[in-house]
Amino acid sequence: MNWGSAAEFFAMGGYGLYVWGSFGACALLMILEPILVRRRHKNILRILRRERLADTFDNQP
Amino acid sequence: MKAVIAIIRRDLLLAMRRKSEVLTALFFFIIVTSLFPLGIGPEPALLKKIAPGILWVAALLATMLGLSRLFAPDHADGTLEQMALSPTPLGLLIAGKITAHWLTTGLPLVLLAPVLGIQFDLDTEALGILVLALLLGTPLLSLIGAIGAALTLGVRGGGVLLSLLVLPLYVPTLIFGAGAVEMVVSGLSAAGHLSLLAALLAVAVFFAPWATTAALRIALE
Amino acid sequence: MKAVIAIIRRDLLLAMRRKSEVLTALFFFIIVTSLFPLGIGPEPALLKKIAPGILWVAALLATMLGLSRLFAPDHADGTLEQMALSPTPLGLLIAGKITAHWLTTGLPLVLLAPVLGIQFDLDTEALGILVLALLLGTPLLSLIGAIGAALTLGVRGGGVLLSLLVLPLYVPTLIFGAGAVEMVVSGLSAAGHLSLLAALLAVAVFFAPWATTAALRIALE
Amino acid sequence: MLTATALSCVRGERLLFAGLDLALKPGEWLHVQGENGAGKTSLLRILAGLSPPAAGEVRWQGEPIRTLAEEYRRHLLFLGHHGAVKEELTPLENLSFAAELDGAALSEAEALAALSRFGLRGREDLAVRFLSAGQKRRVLLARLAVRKATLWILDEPFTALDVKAVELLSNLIVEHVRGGGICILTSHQSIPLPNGKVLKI
Amino acid sequence: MLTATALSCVRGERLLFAGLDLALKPGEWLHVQGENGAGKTSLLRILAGLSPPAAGEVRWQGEPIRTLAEEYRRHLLFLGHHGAVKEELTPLENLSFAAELDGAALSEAEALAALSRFGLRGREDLAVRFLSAGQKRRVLLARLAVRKATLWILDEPFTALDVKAVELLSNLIVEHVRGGGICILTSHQSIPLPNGKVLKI
Amino acid sequence: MSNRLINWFKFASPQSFYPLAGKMIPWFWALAAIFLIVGLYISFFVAPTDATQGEGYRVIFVHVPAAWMSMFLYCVMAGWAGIGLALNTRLSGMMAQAIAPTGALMAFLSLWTGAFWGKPMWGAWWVWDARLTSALILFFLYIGFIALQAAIDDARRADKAGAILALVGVVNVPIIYFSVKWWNTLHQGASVSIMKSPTMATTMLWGMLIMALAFWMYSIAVILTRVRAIILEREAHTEWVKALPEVRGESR
Ligand code: HEM
Ligand SMILES: Nc1ncnc2c1ncn2[C@@H]1O[C@H](COP(=O)(O)OP(=O)(O)OP(=O)(O)O)[C@@H](O)[C@H]1O
Ligand SMILES: Nc1ncnc2c1ncn2[C@@H]1O[C@H](COP(=O)(O)OP(=O)(O)OP(=O)(O)O)[C@@H](O)[C@H]1O
Ligand SMILES: [Mg+2]
Ligand SMILES: [Mg+2]
Repeated sequence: MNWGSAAEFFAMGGYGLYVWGSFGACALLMILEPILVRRRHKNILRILRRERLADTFDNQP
Repeated sequence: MKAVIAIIRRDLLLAMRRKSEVLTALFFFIIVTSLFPLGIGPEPALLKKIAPGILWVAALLATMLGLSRLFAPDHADGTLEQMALSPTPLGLLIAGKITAHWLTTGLPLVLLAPVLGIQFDLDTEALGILVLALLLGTPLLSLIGAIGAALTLGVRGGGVLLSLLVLPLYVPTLIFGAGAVEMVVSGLSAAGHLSLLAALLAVAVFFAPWATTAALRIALE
Repeated sequence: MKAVIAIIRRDLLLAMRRKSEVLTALFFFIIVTSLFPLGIGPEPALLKKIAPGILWVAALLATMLGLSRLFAPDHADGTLEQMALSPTPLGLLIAGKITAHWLTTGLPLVLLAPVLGIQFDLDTEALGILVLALLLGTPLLSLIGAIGAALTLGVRGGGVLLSLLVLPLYVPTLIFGAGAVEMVVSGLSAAGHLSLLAALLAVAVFFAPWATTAALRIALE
Repeated sequence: MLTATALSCVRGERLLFAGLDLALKPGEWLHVQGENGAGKTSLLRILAGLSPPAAGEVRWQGEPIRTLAEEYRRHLLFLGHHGAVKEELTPLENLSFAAELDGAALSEAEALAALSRFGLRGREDLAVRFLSAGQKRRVLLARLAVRKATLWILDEPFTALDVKAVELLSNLIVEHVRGGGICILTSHQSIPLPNGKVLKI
Repeated sequence: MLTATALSCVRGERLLFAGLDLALKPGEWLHVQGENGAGKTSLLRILAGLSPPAAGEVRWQGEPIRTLAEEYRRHLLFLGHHGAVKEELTPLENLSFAAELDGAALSEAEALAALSRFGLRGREDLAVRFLSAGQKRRVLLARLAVRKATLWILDEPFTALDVKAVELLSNLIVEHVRGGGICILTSHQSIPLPNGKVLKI
Repeated sequence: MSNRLINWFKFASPQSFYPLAGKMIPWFWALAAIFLIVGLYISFFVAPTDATQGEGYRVIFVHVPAAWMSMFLYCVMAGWAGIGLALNTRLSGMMAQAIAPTGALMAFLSLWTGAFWGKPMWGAWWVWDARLTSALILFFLYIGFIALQAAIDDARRADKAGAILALVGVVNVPIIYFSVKWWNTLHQGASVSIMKSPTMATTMLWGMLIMALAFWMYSIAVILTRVRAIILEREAHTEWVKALPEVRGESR
C-alpha cells in the first residue's frame, strides 16, 4: 500500500495532472467507444425491425 | 438572401456528404507540419525557431489544396451556369460559397493549430497569437484563393496553375501572420502585424467577391 | 509494348498540350521553396541548415499536387475503361503512365533543384548529391503516388484524401533523400542513404505497378 | 415576348450563323434544327444570356436582356447538355436546392410528388451518382415541373429518355405552352408536339 | 459466338435482373431494350468483362471470358456512355491513339478518311473540346470504322447524332454484321436495321 | 481434410459468425473487467514508487499496453485484409473494417498518454524521437484507411481498396520505423531515449502485462460488437438477417 490518504492518492506525488490525464483519457475513450458501437448495433437493428414491419404492410392486400 | 443561405447550407451538406474532405484538409495540415521535422532533423531549438513559418506555410498549402474544388464541380455539372441565371445577384451567391469554404477548411485549421504548436514546443502566449493570426488570416486566404480559383476555372491544368497565381498573392498574409507569432516568440508585441492582417481582411471582404464574380462570368461565356 | 510506348507518347503529348501543367509543377516547387525564407526570416546560416529539408518537402509536395490528375481524367472520359479492355495487359499500360508522370513532373524537378539549391548557398558537392538523391527519389514518389491515385479514383473528395494516404508513405523517401544531402553538408558520406534509396526504388518498381493495377480494377468495377 | 434581331455567332474563325431573326409570343414554341455542329447549342446559350452574340441583340418584352439581367433570369429556365445535378446529393436534395437557388418555395411533399411523377419513386434518397443515364436526366425534368418560369430553353431535352419519359416531357411542354409559356428546344428526333415553329440553322 | 448463362446483376440492394440467358452467333445483332434504369448499361458492362456479374457466366467461343482475358479483349470493341475521347487532343490524335491502344496499325491517310467519312472534315486539327455534342460522338464512330473487332458492344450509340449520322452508323453496323460480326446495342429510339434479335430487360 | 476446410469456411461466413460472436462477447467483457481490476490494483497499490520518476511513471500501465495494441491491431487488420483479397471471403473485409477504429483509438491513446508522460519527464509534450514519430505515422495510416473506406460507398469496393492500402502499409511500417530510427540517431546523440529501460521491477512488469491483457480483451470485445453491427448493415437484405430472432422482435 503506497498511499496514506485519498488526497495523497489523487496528488500522485505532484504528478496528478499527468497520471490522471492519461488514465482519464483512456477511461473516457474506452467507455465512450463501446457505447457508440452498441448504439450503432441498436440502430441497425431498429431499422431492420422497421423494414420488417413495412414488409408486412406490403404483403397485405 | 434566402438563396445565399441555401448555397451555404448546400455546400456544408456536400462537405458532410464527402465526409473525408474536411477531415483530410486538416490531416494534410498535420502531416505537412510533421514532414518538416523529418526533412530537417529533430533538433528542438532549431524546430522551435522555424515553427511559426512552418505552421503558416502548411496552413496556406492546406487551404490552397481544396481551392481547385471550390468552383470546378459546380462548373462541370452546370450548377454555376444555373447560379449565373438565378435571379439572386451572382456576387452574393459567390460570397456564400466563399463563406462555406472558410467554414469547412479555414476554421478547422484555426482550431487545430495550437495542438501542432505544442509539438514544436511553443508557449501559451505564442499559441494564443498563432490562433488569433490564423483567425484573421485564413478568411483572407479563402477570399484571395477564390479569385484564383475563378480565374483558372475550366482552364487546362487549372489545379496547378491556380497555385502559381495564388501563392504570390498569399505572401503578405504569410509574412504578417508568421511575423506576428515570431514577434511574440522573441518577446515583442504582435499588435502591429495583427492590425495589418485585419486591414487586409477588411479590404479583401469587399474586393474579392466582386473580382471572383467577374472572373466567373468570363469563365462561363 | 507498342501500346505502352503509345501511352507514354500520348501522355507527353497531353502534357505539352496543357502546356501550363509541367511548368506550374515546377513553379510550385520554386514558390514553395521561396515561401520559407519569407515565413522564417532571412538568416543565412539558419536557411542553409534547413535547405535540404525544405527542398525535399517542396519536391514532394510538387509531385503530389499533380497526382490526382494521373488517372482521374482518363477515368472520367472512359479512356481507362478502354485501357482495361485493351489486349495489352493493364499492368504494362499503367507502368507506361507512371513513367510518363515521372518524365513530366519528377525529371523537371531534378533538373531545377540545383538552381534552387544555390539560392540556399549549398556548395557544389551538396548540389551534386541533391540531384542524385532526387534522381533516385522522384521515381519512387511517382510509383508510390500512383498507388494512392488509383485507390482514391472516383472517390468523393479524392484529391485531398490522396495526400492523406500518400504522405505517410513518402516518409522514408523524404528521410533518406534529405538525409543524404545533410550528410554531405555536414561533411560525411552520403553513400549509405543513397543506396537505401536505390533499394527502395528497386522494390517499388516491381511492387507499385501491381498494386496500382489492382486498385484501378476495383475502381472500374 | 422574346425577340432576337440579326444575331450572328462566330466560333474560332468559323461563322456559324449570321443575320438570324427570331420572335416568339407567349403560347408559341420553337424547334431549332440543324446538323451536328450547326450552332444550335451556341444559339441557345446566346438566347439565355450566357454568351454574348458576335452581332445582334436579344430582347425580352422589348428590353435588351443585357440591361434586364436579373429581371430576365427570373423568367428563364435553361437546361443545357450538362445537368447541373450534383452527383453526391440525392435527387430530393438536388431538386430542393435548385428551387432555393431559383428563389422559389418548394415543400418536400411537392418535391417528392414531382420526383415520383418522373419515375424516381424509391430513388429519392440514392445519390445521383448511382442513377442510370436516363434517371439523371429525369431529375432535371422534375425541375421543369416545379419551376414556374415563362421561358424554357432546353438543349436536347429528350436524350437518354425512354419512350415513357419522352411522352411525359412532351405533355409537360404542351401544358406549359398552353398556359402562355414560351419554349425553345433542340432535338434530332422528331418531336410529337403540335403546331410549333421550326428554325433551321 | 457469345453466350451468357443465368446472369444476374445487383446494384446496391436492388436486383436489376436475374437468370438472364443470351446466345449470339456471328452475323447476329441484339437490341437490348428497357426503361431508364432497367439495367442495360450494367448488362453491357458485364458482357464486356468490366464488372463481374453477381451470378452466372459469360463465355466467348465456349471459354469463360475471365480466363480468356486479353484474348477476349482482342475481339471486343466497347463504346460506353463516356466517350474516351480526350478533350485536349484533336480528333486525329484521338483516333490514332485509340488504334495504338488496340494494337492496330492505322496510317494517317486511313484515319483522315474515316474522320471525313463522319463529317469531321475541316475539324481534324481542332481540339475536341471545341466540337459540338454530336461531333464528339462522331469521333467515336470513326473508331468503329477503323477497328477490326468481331464483337461490338455499343451503349446508346445514336445519342446526339443527327439524321445523317444515324444513317451512317446504321450502315456501318449492317456491314459489320453481314461480314460475320456480332453487335449488341442499346437505344431508346427504334433502330432502322433489319432482322435483329431483341432482349427486353 | 476437406471436412475441416468446409468447417473453417462455415465460420468464415457472416451468417454463422454473427451468433458465435454474440455468444463470445460477454466472456471477453468479463475477462477484460477481471484483468482491468487486477491490473489497476497492481498499478496503483502494489507497484512501488519509481526511484527516478516518482509517481509519474505510473502512466506506463496504460501507455505501453495502448502502444502495443496499436501496432498489433494494425498487423491483424492487414492480415484480415490480405485474406479477404486472396480468398474473397465476405467476413474478412468486415473484420478489417471493424478493427480500424479501435486500432486508431489505441494509436491515439499511445500518443496522448505518451505526451502526458513526456511533459513531466522531458519537459516537452512532444519530441521528434524515432518511436514517437513512427507512432504518429502509424496513426496517420489508420486514419487514411478509415477515410478511404468511408469515402467509398460500395462495401465490396471499399473492402478491396482498403485491403490494398493496408497491405501496402504493412510493407511500409517497418521501412518507416527503421528510416525514422536512422534519421533520429544519425542526427544527434540520443539526448532523450525513452527506451533506455532501467531494469524494471517485476511488479511493474506484471502490472504492465496484465493491463496489456485487459486492453487486449477490451479490443476483442469491442471489435466483435462492431463487426456484428457491420454484418447487419451489409447483409440487411438477406433472408437470414430477416429471420434473426432479434430482428423479428422475439427476443425482446
Ligand atoms: C507505438 C509506439 C510506442 C511504443 C511501442 C512505446 C513503448 C514504450 C515502452 C515499452 C516504454 C517503457 C520503456 C521504458 O521504460 O524505457 C515507453 C516509455 C515511454 N514512452 Fe512510449 N511507446 C510508444 C509511443 C510513444 C509516444 C507516441 C510517446 C509520446 C508522445 C511516448 C512517450 C513515452 C515516454 C515519455 C516514456 C517514458 C520515458 C522514460 O522512461 O524516460 N511513447 N514507451
Ligand atoms: N475554336 C473553334 N474553331 C473552329 N470551330 C469551332 C471552334 N469552337 C467551336 N467551333 C465549332 O462551332 C460549332 C459549335 O456548334 P454547337 O455546339 O452550337 O453545335 P450544335 O448545333 O449544338 O451541335 P450538336 O447537334 O452536335 O449538339 C461546331 O461546329 C464546332 O466545330
Ligand atoms: N447503390 C445502388 N443502390 C440502389 N440502386 C442502384 C445503386 N446503384 C445503381 N442502382 C440502380 O441500378 C440501375 C442501373 O441501371 P443502368 O445504368 O444499367 O440502367 P440503364 O438501363 O442503362 O438505364 P438508361 O436507359 O437510363 O441508361 C438504376 O436503376 C439505378 O438506380
Ligand atoms: Mg448541341
Ligand atoms: Mg444506360
